Amino acid sequence: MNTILDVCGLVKNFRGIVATDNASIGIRDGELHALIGPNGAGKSTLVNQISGEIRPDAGSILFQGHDVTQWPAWRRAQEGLVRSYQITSVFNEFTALDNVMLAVQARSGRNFASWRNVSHDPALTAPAMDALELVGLEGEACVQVSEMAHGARRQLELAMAIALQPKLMLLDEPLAGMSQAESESMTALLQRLKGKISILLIEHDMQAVFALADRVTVLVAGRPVATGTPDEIRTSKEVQDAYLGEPEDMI
Amino acid sequence: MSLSLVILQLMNGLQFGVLLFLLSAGLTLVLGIMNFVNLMHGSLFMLGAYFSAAVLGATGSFAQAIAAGVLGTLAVGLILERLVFRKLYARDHMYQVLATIGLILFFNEAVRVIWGSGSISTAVPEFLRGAVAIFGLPYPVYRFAIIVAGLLVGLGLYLLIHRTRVGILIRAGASNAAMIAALGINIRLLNTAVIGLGAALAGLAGLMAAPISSVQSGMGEPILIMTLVVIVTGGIGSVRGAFYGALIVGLVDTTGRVFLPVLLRSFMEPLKAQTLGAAVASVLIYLVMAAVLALKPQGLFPVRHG
Amino acid sequence: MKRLHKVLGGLGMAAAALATSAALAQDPIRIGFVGELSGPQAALGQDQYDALMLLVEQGGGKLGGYPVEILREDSQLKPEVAVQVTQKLIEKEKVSMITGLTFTPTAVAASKVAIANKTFVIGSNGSSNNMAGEGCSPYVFIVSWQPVPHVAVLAKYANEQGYKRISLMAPNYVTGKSFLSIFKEHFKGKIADEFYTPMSQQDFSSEILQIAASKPDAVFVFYPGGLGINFVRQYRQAGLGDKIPLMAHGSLDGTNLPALGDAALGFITGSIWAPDMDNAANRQFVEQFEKKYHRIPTMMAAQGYDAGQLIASAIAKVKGNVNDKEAFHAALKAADFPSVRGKFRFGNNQFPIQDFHVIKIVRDAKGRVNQTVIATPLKDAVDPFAAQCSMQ
Amino acid sequence: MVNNTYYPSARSVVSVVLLLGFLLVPFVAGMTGEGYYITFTTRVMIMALAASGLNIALGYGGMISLGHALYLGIGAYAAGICAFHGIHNGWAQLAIGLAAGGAVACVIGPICLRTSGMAFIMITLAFAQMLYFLIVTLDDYGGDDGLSLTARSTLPGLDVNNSTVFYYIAFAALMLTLFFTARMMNARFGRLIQGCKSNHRRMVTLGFATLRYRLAAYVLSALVCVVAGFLLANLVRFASPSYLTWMVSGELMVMVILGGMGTVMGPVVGAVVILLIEEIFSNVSLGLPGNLDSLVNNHWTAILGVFIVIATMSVKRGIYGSLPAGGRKP
Repeated sequence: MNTILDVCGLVKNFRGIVATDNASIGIRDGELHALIGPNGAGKSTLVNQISGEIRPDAGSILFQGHDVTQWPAWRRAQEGLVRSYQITSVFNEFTALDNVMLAVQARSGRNFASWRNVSHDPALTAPAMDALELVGLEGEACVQVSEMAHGARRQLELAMAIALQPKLMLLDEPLAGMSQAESESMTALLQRLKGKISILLIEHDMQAVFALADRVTVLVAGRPVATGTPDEIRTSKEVQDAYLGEPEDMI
Repeated sequence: MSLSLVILQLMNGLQFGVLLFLLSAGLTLVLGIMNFVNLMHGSLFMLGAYFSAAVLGATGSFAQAIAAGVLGTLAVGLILERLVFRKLYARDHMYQVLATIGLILFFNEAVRVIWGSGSISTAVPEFLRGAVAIFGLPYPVYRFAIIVAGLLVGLGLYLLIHRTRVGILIRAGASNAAMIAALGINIRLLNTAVIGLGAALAGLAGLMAAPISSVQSGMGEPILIMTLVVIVTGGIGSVRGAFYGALIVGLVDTTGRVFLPVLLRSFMEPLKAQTLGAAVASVLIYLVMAAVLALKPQGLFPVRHG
Repeated sequence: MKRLHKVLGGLGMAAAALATSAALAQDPIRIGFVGELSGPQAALGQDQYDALMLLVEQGGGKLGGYPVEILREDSQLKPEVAVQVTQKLIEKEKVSMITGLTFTPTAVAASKVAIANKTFVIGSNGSSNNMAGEGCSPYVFIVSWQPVPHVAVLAKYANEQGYKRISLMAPNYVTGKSFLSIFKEHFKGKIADEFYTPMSQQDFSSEILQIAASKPDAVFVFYPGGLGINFVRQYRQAGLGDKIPLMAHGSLDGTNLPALGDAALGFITGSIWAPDMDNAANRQFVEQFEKKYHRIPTMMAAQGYDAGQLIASAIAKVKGNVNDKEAFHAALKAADFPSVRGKFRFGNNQFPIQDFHVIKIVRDAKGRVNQTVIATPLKDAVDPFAAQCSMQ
Repeated sequence: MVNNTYYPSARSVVSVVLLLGFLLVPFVAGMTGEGYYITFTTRVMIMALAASGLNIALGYGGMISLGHALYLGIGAYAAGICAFHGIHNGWAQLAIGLAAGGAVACVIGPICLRTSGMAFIMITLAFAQMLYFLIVTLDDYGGDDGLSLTARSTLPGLDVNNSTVFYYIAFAALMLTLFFTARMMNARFGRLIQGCKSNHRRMVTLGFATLRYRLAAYVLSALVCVVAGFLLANLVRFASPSYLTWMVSGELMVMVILGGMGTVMGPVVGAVVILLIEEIFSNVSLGLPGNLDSLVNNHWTAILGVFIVIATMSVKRGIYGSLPAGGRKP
């Protein structure tokens, strides 16, 4: 069971505030690893460091055995370390299909091609439609993103991540702001992806977390306080004090 | 190059720097707080010069001329804020650049319609005429007045920004405008106040520069470009950056023009040194800015944006 | 398509020929005026135009006894616009000649179009060394002046005054450098300082301080328009006004005097004309100009007026038939008109051969700051480029 | 799958009318014997070409460059300086101009692209000002007075001095640029550039090394402006520093943004509108009462200024940009 991602001793502080306090976390190949913690625990900051958008002050990040700590964000994405955003970050002027085709293009390259119309290039349109079908957006392929509902845009964000054929996906609260029906279909989708793509899932929806996660890490004040299977976390003492409160609230 | 000459040249640089500071202070706040690129700031400088020159010509009293220069541009600034700027705060920089270029074209012609195509004259006020000998060399009294007045206004601005409630609002706005709006501060009033402050300072700079330069249509643009260099070098939105930036650009520009040819003359024949020196001097401040931006894209004294 | 085009074209020509011969008297002669009428330097182009219109008004809408129509175009100090408006005047408005031309870039561009269309140019200011030299053309007559004698007159004056050391200053562009090099050629004494300032520099106090330090016998500078006002004012404010005599080109011409006021008193410049020149044509011109426009005429106005008088004399000679190119060319070359400068004739390159005077800024009889001639060191000066021109 | 039958939209109507108009001007001018309009329209097309060049960087790439007149100047002076040294072959001059323009763009491009927002606007303006001051001090190339071309550059097989032939050369250059821009912006490179404008941070985390592509777009837009400068110098037979002033860069921005940035025909519409305003208000007497006529003629730039302000505030995506677009049926 080798690990796909090894984060050791990561430290990051912003002008005195310690956002990441000597954090170490390992994600096994094909695992869906959930990262939970109260607001302000530093979850997003940790993901931003793993994705390469923020440089850590200390510690190292190993991805598939390579030390990627110094790599720029785009190079990590090329290697299959892909992320989605807590606040939806997509291309509003384009249609849903165009958005996903850009993700496909990021993987397939030939970016200087200046003649062939992308919408006539099956190498782009086919994988893009597949990704849209996977998240259930094939009906809205030609709708401009600025006119899409919030939930649909979260699904699009995921479709783009999938279209990148990632080895590890960092999902930052994919279910945020989704209706009950949408989050159920998203959870079903993540269930299907488990095993094929390893996932680091940040989520507040405890039902989804405990339904999906192989293992859970609890982050408090920038430091992982506990890691284990969902059951172990549910019953562990430290987690309750720091985060979950009385056991009965949780069930 | 006697020592006294060096000191006098530095004073010239200081005087030009002070003038640039009056222009940059207002513009950097407008850019920092409202994220509004106001290229017509140079036109306000021109209007300040025209208003004061016209009133001085008519009434002959320097006090009324100052009032006309400052209040006139303040009025123009507030009217424009109401009619044009307010609609553009939310828009992208491109549209702001465009609208303010349109205003530059308009004001350059408007002054020609009112005051004619030639340049109009305005004399140095009686009590500031003549030159005073420093280290045996004549130095115009009026330029002293500009340095002193500019530094006083600078001090006043510093106190306003760092010691008063309005100042706190302005600094908070510079670092995170959305936040203070959320706190219930009347952001619309603050915007108007900052534009007004910027316009008044530009008008003051204009009326102070009027007696030592030609008051003519289009006089605002060359100094506008220097002002933009100052605020980008100093750090957008920071008055401290504008102050130090203005002094740096003022000194570099003046001393570059004077000392560069002398430096080149040591290993080049005089005429070549002169022309090359002047050519390099005219692009010196751009080189300085490009260097600063290449090393610190946020400028020398960046405001920490929340 | 081509055939139809040719037929229509042919028809057009026949109609035009018919028109000119039959209705010679009624149809006004159409004259195109091209100049810088907008932007910061608009005052110069405006003076050329106002003087020309003054002459037309004095002739009751006629020049040389024949009705004329002046079509005015603004070349905006942009060569591409100068080409465009000149072509419009020649092809669309069918003018028979172009006059005006304020600045060198637009003057050169416009003249090229006129020469290509075999249309006469009577330029009342802008010209280039090439136009006086190899590039001279029978179609181009310039009534203004050539830089070399214009500057040499002050150098000659400096020699006569016995100045030994002189400081020089000019903006760091082609015209600035050529003015100073012409001065150095003709001045016998030593050069104390030589400063070139960047184009955008408005503040000359640093350089003025250095001049004060080197204490020369006199100073010669070239600063046009607004730069000139800045320089003269700062020179006066630095207290050098009455200590070191100042000779300046471009700074002390008529358009700047109102803005300079007393600051200019006592300073020297060189020119081909001054408002107080003692000849009948000039007295009448200055008086009429001040009555109509309420300002003292400048050298640009004088040149515009002379261009008008030249055209009028030529029209009278060819009795209005300006389309007879040989006759009109000869009439223009004869330059048989009472110039406000007194003496005026054309050299082989159709640039003027004229006297150059030294002008002092004084307070005139009416208490206004004005120009007066104090010496004429250069008589019947021929510009050095005339030799390079192949015309006789 | 996706079919893209266009339904005729206002935009395609305007484009066809405009392009046909350009095609027919020489014939109409020939018949009415007013060759003047050939020169005027040539200038309009050359400025439209420069605006289309800027559109690649500004409209599609989101790079607010206030210094593209720099490349217009390089193109013009390439023609001027080569002619001065006796090289009259048009292709050679153009090749030298493109090489020089490309080199300059490759040097200052990376420096500019390190900055963003206001700093980017300022640094592009600064580099253009530097070249302006440099050219003004070059004595042997005419400096401030500009440099006149003894003759138009020769293009083998074409009689360049015939204004109609030169008209169609400019027309062909504009058409080629518009066609390639349209193709490119729907191809991978164009999509990438537009993605960077829409959401640069997301493009990076998708795995695009964005700098090289944005630099390529910047250099490409510079080269188109070099061609426009080369044509302008040949149209006027004159290369002058006035092509490099920052107001010309501003004018190009006005044409792109008011026309409709990020569209193919936007800059062309912008160029036509701006230059028509100049032509109508500066020289044509409108028969207005009293001396208002001469007031308008003397101060037409004030009217242009007011037009720009009002148009910027009211027309959100530009004159052409706000027209309903042709769409692809899903």
